[in-house]
Amino acid sequence: MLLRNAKIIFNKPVSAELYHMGLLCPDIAAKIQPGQFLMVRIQDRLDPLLRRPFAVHRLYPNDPPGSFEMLYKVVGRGTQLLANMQRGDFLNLLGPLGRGFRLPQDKGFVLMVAGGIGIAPLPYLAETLAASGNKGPFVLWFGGKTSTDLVCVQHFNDLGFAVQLVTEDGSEGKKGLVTGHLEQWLTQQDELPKVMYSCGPYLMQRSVAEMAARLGIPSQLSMEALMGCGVGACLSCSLRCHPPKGVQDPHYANVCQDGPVFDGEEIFWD
Amino acid sequence: MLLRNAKIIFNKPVSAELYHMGLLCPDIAAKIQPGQFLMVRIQDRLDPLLRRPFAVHRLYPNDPPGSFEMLYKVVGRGTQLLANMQRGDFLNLLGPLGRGFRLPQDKGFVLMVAGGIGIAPLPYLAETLAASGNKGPFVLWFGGKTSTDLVCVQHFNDLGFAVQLVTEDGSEGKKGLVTGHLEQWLTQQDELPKVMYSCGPYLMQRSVAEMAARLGIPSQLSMEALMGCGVGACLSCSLRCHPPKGVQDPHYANVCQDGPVFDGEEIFWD
Amino acid sequence: MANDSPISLAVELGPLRLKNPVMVASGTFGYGQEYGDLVPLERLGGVVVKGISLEPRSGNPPPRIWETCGGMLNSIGLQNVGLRAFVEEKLPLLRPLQVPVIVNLFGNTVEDYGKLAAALDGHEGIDALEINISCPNVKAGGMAFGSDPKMVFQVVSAVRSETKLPVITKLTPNVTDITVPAKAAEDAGTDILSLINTVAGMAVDAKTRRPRLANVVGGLSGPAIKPIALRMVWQVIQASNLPVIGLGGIISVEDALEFLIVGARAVQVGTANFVNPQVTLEIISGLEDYLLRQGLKDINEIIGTLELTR
Amino acid sequence: MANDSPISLAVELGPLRLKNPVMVASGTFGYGQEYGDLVPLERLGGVVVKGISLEPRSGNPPPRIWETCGGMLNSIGLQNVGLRAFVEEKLPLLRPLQVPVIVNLFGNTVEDYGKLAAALDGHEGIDALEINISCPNVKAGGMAFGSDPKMVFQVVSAVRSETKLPVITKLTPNVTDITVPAKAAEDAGTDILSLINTVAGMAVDAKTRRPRLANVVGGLSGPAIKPIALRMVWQVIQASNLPVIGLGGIISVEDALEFLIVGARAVQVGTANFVNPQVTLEIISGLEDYLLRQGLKDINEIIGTLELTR
Ligand SMILES: Cc1cc2nc3c(=O)[nH]c(=O)nc-3n(C[C@H](O)[C@H](O)[C@H](O)COP(=O)(O)OP(=O)(O)OC[C@H]3O[C@@H](n4cnc5c(N)ncnc54)[C@H](O)[C@@H]3O)c2cc1C
Ligand SMILES: Cc1cc2nc3c(=O)[nH]c(=O)nc-3n(C[C@H](O)[C@H](O)[C@H](O)COP(=O)(O)OP(=O)(O)OC[C@H]3O[C@@H](n4cnc5c(N)ncnc54)[C@H](O)[C@@H]3O)c2cc1C
Ligand SMILES: Cc1cc2nc3c(=O)[nH]c(=O)nc-3n(C[C@H](O)[C@H](O)[C@H](O)COP(=O)(O)O)c2cc1C
Ligand SMILES: Cc1cc2nc3c(=O)[nH]c(=O)nc-3n(C[C@H](O)[C@H](O)[C@H](O)COP(=O)(O)O)c2cc1C
Ligand code: FES
Ligand code: FES
Repeated sequence: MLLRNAKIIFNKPVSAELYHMGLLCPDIAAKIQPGQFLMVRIQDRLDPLLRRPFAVHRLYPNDPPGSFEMLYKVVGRGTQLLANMQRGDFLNLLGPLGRGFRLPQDKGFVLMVAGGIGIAPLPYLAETLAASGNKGPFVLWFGGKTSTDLVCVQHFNDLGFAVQLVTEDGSEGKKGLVTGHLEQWLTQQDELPKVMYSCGPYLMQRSVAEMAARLGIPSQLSMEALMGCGVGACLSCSLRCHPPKGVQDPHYANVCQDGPVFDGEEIFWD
Repeated sequence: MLLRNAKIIFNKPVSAELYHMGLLCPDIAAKIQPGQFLMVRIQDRLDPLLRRPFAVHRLYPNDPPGSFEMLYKVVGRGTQLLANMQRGDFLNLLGPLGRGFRLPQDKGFVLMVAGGIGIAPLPYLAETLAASGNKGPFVLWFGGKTSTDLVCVQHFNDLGFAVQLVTEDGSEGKKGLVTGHLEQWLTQQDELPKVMYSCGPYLMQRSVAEMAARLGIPSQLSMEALMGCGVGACLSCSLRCHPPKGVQDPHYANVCQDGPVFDGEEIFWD
Repeated sequence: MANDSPISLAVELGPLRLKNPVMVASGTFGYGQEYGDLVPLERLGGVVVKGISLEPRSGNPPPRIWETCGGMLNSIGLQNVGLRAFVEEKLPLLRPLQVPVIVNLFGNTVEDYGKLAAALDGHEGIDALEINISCPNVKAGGMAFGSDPKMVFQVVSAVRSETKLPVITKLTPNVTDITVPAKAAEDAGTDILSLINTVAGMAVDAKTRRPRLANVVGGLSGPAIKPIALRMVWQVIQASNLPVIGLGGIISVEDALEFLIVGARAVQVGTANFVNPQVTLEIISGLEDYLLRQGLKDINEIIGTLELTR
Repeated sequence: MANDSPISLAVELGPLRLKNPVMVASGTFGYGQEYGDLVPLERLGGVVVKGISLEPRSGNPPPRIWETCGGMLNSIGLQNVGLRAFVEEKLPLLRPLQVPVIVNLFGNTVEDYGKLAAALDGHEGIDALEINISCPNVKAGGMAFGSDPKMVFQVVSAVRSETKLPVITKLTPNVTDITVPAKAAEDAGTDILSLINTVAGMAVDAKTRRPRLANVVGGLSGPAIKPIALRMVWQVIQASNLPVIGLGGIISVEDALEFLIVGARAVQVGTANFVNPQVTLEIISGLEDYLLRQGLKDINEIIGTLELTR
C-alpha cells in the first residue's frame, strides 16, 4: 500500500458524463493488479472530506512509463471536482487496495459482463488476460442506458474480444437489459465460459451470479460500497456474505479488503 | 447592494505575499465608492464557508470598461485559494458595502497614512481625490515591515503625491514605525492637513487618530473586523465606539455598515 | 414562480399559514431590511427577526465570530435594540409587507419573557412569537433555560399566558434528550416547536493561545451541524404531535428537503444567508423543481414521508 | 525526529507514559495492522484498537457510512471479532511493538464490562483499557450508558474492580452537561478521561426519501465536530483533576494544539486517518516545529496554557 501524489497527464470527456483521466505514478503503476482500486483524495480542502474509490481502467507501461488511466462518471461533488481538474494538477492516491480479479486457471473461453460505468476495471483485466497467453475466445457483454454509455468498445475489439452491446433505450445494439439477452445467448453456445467476470449495478451483478451458479461457471464480481478508509480499518464498506464456518450470521465482509472482487457464491444476495 | 459573478481578468503576484487581481464587473464598478468593500465568495464549496471582505484598490473605467483591481495579501486559507485562481475564473461578489471615505469639504492639503496591506483602499481614494479638482498638496506616509511591502508607490507619484516610506527593518525609506516619523514630520510643517485618511493595523490607526485629535485635524480610518454577513444582519463585526446620546455603554458599531471608515473620534480605543 | 403555477408550496404550521415553508432564521437576517432588494421579503415563507429583549443590549466584546470547518462560531451576546426601538423603528418597516413576521424574544428571567410577550401582543404586524430558550438564565447562575425542562415549562407558560399570538418555542440542542424540553414546551401550551439553535462550541488560536472568541464559548451553526439538527428534528417529530420548524445547517434545497421529509412542516435558513444571500430564493424554486421532477403538485405530499423499510 | 532531538514530546497521562501525545482513535485504525507500513506504529503515542465485546458482533447492515459537510456519519454497529479472536489473533501482532496498546471495550450490560476487564487484565501487551460508554444499554431499553451518570458510575466501577490496568473512560458528547458523567467516572475510579465520542446525527436521501444509514441514526465525526469537542474538553478540564485525552475532528497540528492548550494531555485522531493516513506522523512532527518556532523545548510547556485575559 502506497501513498503518492500522481500528476494528471490528461483529463478529457468521452461523453457528457464520462471522463478519461491519465495519471503518472510509476510506483503504483508497478504494483496494481486488475480489479484493485485506489482511494483518491480529490483536493486539499475538507469539502469533500473523504477519499473516493476508483479502479484502474488501463495501464500504460510505456506511454509515459508508469502511467495509467481511470474512467470515471460524474455523479456527485467529488467526481465533478475531478472533471474540473487540469493537466499538471496532482491527485493524492492511496493504493493499490483490495483483492482484484484472478485469471482463470484453464485457458479458453472468458466472458465479461459490464453495466454502465462497470466497464471501468475491465479493460485492464482484458489486457492482462490477452497478455497471459490465453487465446480466448473472449466475449464482452456490455449494457448501458443509452449509446453514449458504451465507451472503449474498440479497445476490446483490438484485444480480440467479440463485443455484444445492449442499451435500455435501444439506441445501440440490442434493446433491453444486458442480463436478459446474455442468458438467452449463453444457452445457445456450444461451450460454456471458464469464468464470468462482471462489474455493474447490484441487480445486474446478482443476475450474473445466479446465472453463473445455474450454469456451474465460477463468477468473479467487482462490487461497490460506500467507503471510509479503503484499507479495512473502519468496517464501513460491508457486503453481506455467507458466513464461513464458525463465523456468526449475518456476516459482513469488507468490500475494500475482502473485495472488491468476490466470487459469486460468497455473496448473500438480498 | 448587488450580487454578481465577476470574471478574473488577471491575478498576479507583486511580492511573495501580495497579489493584484483584476475583476470585470461593470455593475459593481459603476457603483462602488472609495473605502467601500466587497464580500467575496472564493468558491462554490463549503470550505472555506464564509465570504471574505476586500476593498477596491483601483478602478479602471476603461481598461476594460467596468473593471477594477483588488490588492490582497495571502494570510490564510481563503487568500491562498484566491492566489491559486486563474484568469477566466469567476468570483461571486456582494457589494458595494459599507460607508466609504468622504472627500474633504475644503480643497487643499490631504494626508494619507498606510500600514502594510492597509495601502489597499487608498489608491482608489487618491484617484478620486485627484479627479475632484483638489490640487493638493497630497502626501502619503507608507510604512511596512520591509521594502517588498511598499507597493504601488509609483502610482501615487503619478497622481501628484509626495510619498514618504518607512520600514521596520530599514530596508527602504526611514527605519522604524510610520507613526513615529509622521508625528515628527507633521510638527515641522507650516500648514496642517485638512484631513488624515488612514488604513492599517489597529495600533497604527490608534496613533493616527490620537495624533489627529491632538492637532485638531479630522481623521477617517478604515477599520477591520471579522465579518459574517457584511451587511449589518449578524452583528459579528463589532468595533467599540463612544455611544451616541441615549445609547447604552459599551456601544458596538458594525464595521460592515457603520464603517469600515470611521471618524477617529467615534472609536473607543482600548 | 408564476402565481398560476400548478405547484403549491403552501403549508400550515399550527395556526400559521405560510405561502412556502422557507423562512430566515433569527439573528442571521437582522430586522429584515439588511439584505435590501436582494431578497424580496414577500417571497419568503416568513421572517424571524433578531432576538429582542426588554431593554437594549450591547452584546459581547469582539471578536464575536470565528469560521470553523463547515460552520461558524458566534457569540454576539444577544445584542439588540430592545423592545421599544424594535416596535418604533423596525416593526413599521416590516408591517406593510406581505410576509409573516415572527419576533424572536428572550429574557434574563421568566418574568422578562412574560413581560415581553405582553408588550408585543398588542402590536399589529406581528404574526407569531418565537421564544429563544437557549440564553443563560441569570437567576439560575447562567445555566441556559432550555437545558432544564422545568424552566422551559415556566418560560413557555409565562409567554403563553400573556399572548394570543401563535407561540413557537425554539429548542437548544445542548441537551441529552431533545424530546424532554420539547414535551415541556408542549405541556406549557406552545403551538409550534422550532429546532435547533446553535451547538455550544469553542476554538483557540494556537499561535497566541487565546480563545478565538472574547466570550471563549460560542454557538456553532452552519452545514457542519446539519446531521445533528436533522436527527433532533426527527426525534421530536416522533415524540410530539406539534408542528415543527426544522433548522440547522440548511444551505441547499436537498438540505431543506431532508427536514421536510423527516416531518418538519417548515424550515429556517440561518448561516447560509451569509454565504449566499439569495439561498432562500434558490431553495424555494428548488422545491418547485423537485416536486415537478417527482411528479407531485403539493409540498405537503412530501412532508413526513421518510421511508424506513428497505 | 532524531533521538537526540532537543525537543521533548513525552507526556504523562496518569499512570501512562507516552513518547508523544498523538494516538489513533478506536474504530478508525482497525486492530493496528490495516495501514501497513504507511504508519510505523512505534512512532505513535499510542494505538487504541477497535472496540471489543465479549462475543463477536456482526454489526449493522449497510449502508453504514455517509459523508456530511466536514464530517461523516457512521453506524458500524460495533462490529468486532470478539474477545477471544482479539486476544488470539490481533494482540500477538501488537505485543512486540514499542507502542502503548489501549483496548477499547464495550458491553450490553454492566456485567459484560466487568467480565471483559477481568478477561483482558491478565494479558501481556495491553497498556490500558478504554471504556466506551456511548453504546446502548440493552437492559435500559437502548439508552446509552454514557448519558446516565449512575450508569457511568456502575460501568466504570465494574471495570475498575476487575483490572489493575490504567482505566480510561471515553465520554459521549450527547449530554446536557459533560462534567456530570466526567465526575461520575472520576468517582468510580477511572484514571483518565477521553472525549469526545461521536455526536448522534442523521442524513436522508431526498431522492429516495430513505435514511442514508440503514440504522437511520449514526455518529458524526470529523472536523465538523471539533468546536464541540474542544468546548467539552475545556469544560471537563475545569471541572476535574483527571488527565484528559482530547479528540474529535483533529486533522492538523493546529487542531491538536488547540486541545493541548486548553489542557488535554494527549489527543486521539480518528476520521482524519481516512483522509490522510499519515496525518498522525505529520501532527507529531508539526508539534516539534511548533515548539521550535515558539522557542520551547517541551510539549508540557504548552499543555493547559490557554490565555484568558485580553
Ligand atoms: C472499488 C470501487 C471502484 C470504483 N471504481 C470506479 C471507477 O473506476 N469509475 C467510476 O466512475 N466510479 C467508480 N466507483 C464509484 C465511485 O467511487 C463513485 O462514483 C464516487 O465515489 C462518487 O463520488 P462523488 O463525490 O462524485 O459522489 P457523491 O454522491 O457526492 O458522494 C457521496 C459519498 O458517497 C460515495 N459514493 C457515491 N457513489 C458511490 C459508489 N457508486 N461507490 C462507492 N461510493 C460511492 C462517495 O465516495 C462519497 O463518500 C468505484 C467504487 C468502488 C467501491
Ligand atoms: C472592510 C475590509 C476590507 C479589507 N480589504 C482588504 C484588502 O483590500 N486586501 C487584503 O489583503 N485584505 C483586506 N482585508 C482583510 C481580509 O479580509 C483578510 O485578510 C481575509 O479575510 C483573510 O482571509 P483568509 O481566509 O486568507 O484568512 P484566515 O485567517 O484563514 O481566515 C479566517 C477567518 O478570519 C477572517 N479574517 C482573517 N483576517 C482578517 C482580517 N484582517 N480582517 C477581516 N477578517 C479577517 C476571514 O475572513 C475568515 O473568516 C479587509 C478586511 C476588511 C474588514
Ligand atoms: C450570528 C448569529 C446570531 C444568532 N442570533 C440568534 C438570536 O438572536 N436568537 C435565536 O433564537 N437564534 C439566533 N441564532 C441561531 C440561528 O437562528 C439558528 O438557530 C442557528 O444558527 C442554526 O441554524 P443555521 O445553521 O442555519 O445558522 C443566531 C445565529 C447566528 C449565526
Ligand atoms: C468508523 C468509526 C468507528 C468507530 N468505532 C468506535 C469504537 O469502536 N469505539 C469507540 O469508543 N469509538 C469509536 N469511534 C469514535 C472515534 O474513536 C472518535 O471518538 C470519534 O470518531 C471522534 O473523533 P474524530 O472526529 O477524530 O473521528 C468510531 C468512529 C468512526 C468514525
Ligand atoms: S472502507 Fe474502511 S473497512 Fe472498508
Ligand atoms: S458582518 Fe454581519 S453585521 Fe457586520
